[in-house]
Amino acid sequence: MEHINWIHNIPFFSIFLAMFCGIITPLLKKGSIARMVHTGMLCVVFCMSVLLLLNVYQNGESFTFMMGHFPAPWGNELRAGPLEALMAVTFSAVMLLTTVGGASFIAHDVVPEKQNFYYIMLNALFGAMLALTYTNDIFTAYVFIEILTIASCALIMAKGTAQSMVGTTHYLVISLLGSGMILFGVSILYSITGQLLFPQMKEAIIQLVASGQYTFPLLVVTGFVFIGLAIKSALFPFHSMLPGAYQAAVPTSSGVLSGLVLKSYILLGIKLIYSVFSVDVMLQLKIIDILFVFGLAGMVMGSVYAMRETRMKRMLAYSSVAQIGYIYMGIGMASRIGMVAACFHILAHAVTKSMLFLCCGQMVEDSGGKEQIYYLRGAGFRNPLAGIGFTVGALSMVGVPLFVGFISKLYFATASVYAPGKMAAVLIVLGISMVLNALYFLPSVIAIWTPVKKENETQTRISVSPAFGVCIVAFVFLNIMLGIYYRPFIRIIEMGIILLQ
Amino acid sequence: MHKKNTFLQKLKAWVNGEDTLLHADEYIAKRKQPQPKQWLRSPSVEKIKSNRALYSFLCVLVAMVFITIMMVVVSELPTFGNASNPGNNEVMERYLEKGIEETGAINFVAGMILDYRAFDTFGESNVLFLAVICVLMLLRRDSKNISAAEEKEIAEDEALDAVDHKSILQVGAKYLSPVIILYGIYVILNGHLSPGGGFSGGSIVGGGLILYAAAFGHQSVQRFLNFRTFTWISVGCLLTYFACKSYSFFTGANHVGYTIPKGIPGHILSAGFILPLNICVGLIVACTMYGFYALFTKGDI
Amino acid sequence: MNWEISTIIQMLMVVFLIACAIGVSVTKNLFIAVIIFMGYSSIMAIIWVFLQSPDLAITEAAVGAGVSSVLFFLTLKKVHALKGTREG
Amino acid sequence: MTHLLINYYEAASVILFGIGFMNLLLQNNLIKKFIGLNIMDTAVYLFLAAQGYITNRVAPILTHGIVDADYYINPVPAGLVLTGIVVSVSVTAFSLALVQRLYKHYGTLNMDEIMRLSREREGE
Repeated sequence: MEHINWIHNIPFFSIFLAMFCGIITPLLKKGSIARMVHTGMLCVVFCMSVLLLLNVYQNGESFTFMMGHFPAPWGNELRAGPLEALMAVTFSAVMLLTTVGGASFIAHDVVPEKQNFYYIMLNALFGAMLALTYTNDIFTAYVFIEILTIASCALIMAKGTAQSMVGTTHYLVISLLGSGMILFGVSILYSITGQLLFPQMKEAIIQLVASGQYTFPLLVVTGFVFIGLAIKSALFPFHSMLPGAYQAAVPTSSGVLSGLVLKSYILLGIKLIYSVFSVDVMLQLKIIDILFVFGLAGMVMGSVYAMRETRMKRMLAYSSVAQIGYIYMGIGMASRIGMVAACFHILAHAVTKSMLFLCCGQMVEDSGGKEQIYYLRGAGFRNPLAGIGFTVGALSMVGVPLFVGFISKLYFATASVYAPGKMAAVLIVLGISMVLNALYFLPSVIAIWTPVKKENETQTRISVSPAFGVCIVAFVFLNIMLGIYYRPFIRIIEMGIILLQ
Repeated sequence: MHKKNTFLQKLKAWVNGEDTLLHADEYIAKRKQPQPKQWLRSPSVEKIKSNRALYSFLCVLVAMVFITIMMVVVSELPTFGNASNPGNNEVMERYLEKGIEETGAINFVAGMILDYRAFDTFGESNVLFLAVICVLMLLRRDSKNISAAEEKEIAEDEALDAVDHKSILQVGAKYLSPVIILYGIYVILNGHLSPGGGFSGGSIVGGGLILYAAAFGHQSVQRFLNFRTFTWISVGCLLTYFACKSYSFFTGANHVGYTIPKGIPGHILSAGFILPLNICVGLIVACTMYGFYALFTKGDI
Repeated sequence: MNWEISTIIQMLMVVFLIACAIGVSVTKNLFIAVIIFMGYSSIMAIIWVFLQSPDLAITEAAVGAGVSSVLFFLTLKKVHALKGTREG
Repeated sequence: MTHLLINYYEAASVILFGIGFMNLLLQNNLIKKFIGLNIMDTAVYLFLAAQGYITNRVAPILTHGIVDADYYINPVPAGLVLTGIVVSVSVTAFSLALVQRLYKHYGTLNMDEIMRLSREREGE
């Protein structure tokens, strides 16, 4: 059967492999075996995704994959192109480094008999993220959004403390509100277009706009879907769920949730903009400008909130709010280069924030479980590796050249030139936001490298697990590599976006 | 002048570590005292919530605005029950006209969710599986989820159960639960022929099990459904589902041979994979529903 | 707009649904709220029969009015909000 | 206005969604919050199911051997709602388990109270 194109099967294989590992994990007796299965799955998916990426990039193509025996308007469909493949590579790589590096936190914080449940959730979460990345059907997207919601709540509550329960409840209520909005949007969209698959929907919407039918419902629908996605991805006015949840969760969960889960919703949003609503319609409906304004507000307000915070994990959570603001600002510029910058920032933030959460978790653990920045003084000397990781992450977030954060900010600034009428706002807010970033990240970096002269400080260096060390080194390497050798990635993203249209 | 260099002071405090202060709490309390940036403090959600009346008013306002906007939308939407609405298009026509020959199911909804759009349904059964795992994580007894008071309560409840004869419930359950379970099995097995299917039938079976457990105690159900069998049934069924669907997706997408006999439409043994899938879903759902009940009452299956 | 008897019945049911929803929001007693919600689900099941979706009707009757109410009641018992068990 | 009367299912579902939304935001009690969430979900399902209905047609199950798309209603929304109901019962079970766990830790169902207690404990 030489006519089977195995490369085209990769999206299907990766989603189903992740789901399969999730399903069989309850049968495994020990958490350590579950961890090995999870790690193995991530490695396999990573290799497959790299293969897929190389292939689609060389051929410059995107393809659809029929899920079942029935072609597009009747059956489900997956779609893969350079952008999707790149995101799958990023998701699997960051997830691999985060869960392997954070394995000691899982072993420490989660009760032993429930550790394999935690790995079920990680597997399902990963499968759902891949499905959201590859899907070409809006209702499938909704179902997998729900899986993602449940799995992320489970990751937050896995610690089992009272505080984590409160964080989970808050997170659950707000995410369910978001899912409700998305579902309502999907149903109205179905009622006016009669389709569920992206390409058919796009045709129907273009026809509706051309004929001037259902203009107001279309506006409301777009608003609903994007407000729902904004709630789920914690865009500025809807960010209240993040700090409590990330503070109370296992550091590994915080890293995965902040670095990847929020991004997969945004990626879905980008796919919707290009392959369902199309940029012209979005511009005509002004929704994209609203996203732009909220993105700008988030950039400033997230940083302001972060400055007022004395606890490090909450500070990082608010910093995520600011970074999400950056991404929405890029989307809001509605130009191709703005979108490229936004996608590159997804990469940059995923690589950086997961590392920051891991290092922060390690330093907090070494400093006796207290996370006020005051107690973290000298943490860099107690655990140099975590300290270096945190410093690199912070510098990258601030936008120091050589690190990946600088490149995305550079591209945002470049993109603003091509966005008439938005240039001044982008540049001013970008400047303010970078200064604010520096104002809260640098003091904490200085704090962790301040020697403590206390007499009762008998703690010596704490031995780090080798896995953590390897992962932090890999993260730092990735950060610097992406900061220097970024052109191919930009090219891949650009090609992906062109193919998406 | 004092107000202007607060930030510098803060930075200095951080760098120097303020060793004069012995306790961090004092230090933090002191650091929080000067609040020069009052204008930056946007009304946080907690603050609005503390002002209950304002918060309620805002919520009602938001909901009213929402309802008004949506009413306008509804008044522009396609007419209810009209045959020429956008939703009634070629997609629906194929499901209805070719459904029987392509899926073999005479219940078109079953054919649609288990064959045409089976990926969604696969996701859906995973949601259910994840939910029961979440409830297990939350409610199963472990070192972090145990309290003396609750142990006492459960012991009391069990003691009460032992003394209480619950005659009406037991007589009712004795005759009703087999009938309910039988009906559930009927609904599962006829999923492709009549309304129902794996999910509804499974929850009916689950309801029957719950009634039985409520009347005769958990021990009576535990004889045939303990945690081990629960895991094996759920995982086994989900894996069967997974295998069937991977086979059908793989063969479908790569256009290689797919030879599942469809049978004669209308017969019980027909419709290819739909019957086994319904049975799998039914078993999972029945176990899950009973599992929810058991975990909610005594924290174990 | 034809005012057939079935249309009027359906409209009455819809009004009943809204009344139930408001009732849930106003009542102070959790037990009553759950009972009203149970009624809401049962009416929803009947509405689905009117909308020619028997699959949904069976599912809603088994899940909405059956299992999920049981779950709500069990939770009420656990949080000591049921009279006649333990009151917190 | 008359269109609203004709589309009465959609209009009602919008009102129900609004009520559920208000319950979710306004109610302090967690159980009522989650009932509100359920109402919100069922409202969307009602909306979706109403899209599939066509006057004077029958349920999508083969009757009298008639294979004709003009004889049955649209089966797509029914399938989507079926999926949705499963999702919402899963979420309900999960959230109720969460409520029990919160009650065990804090002894109350009032969300504001829980937030306050959690902040106090954290401050210690």
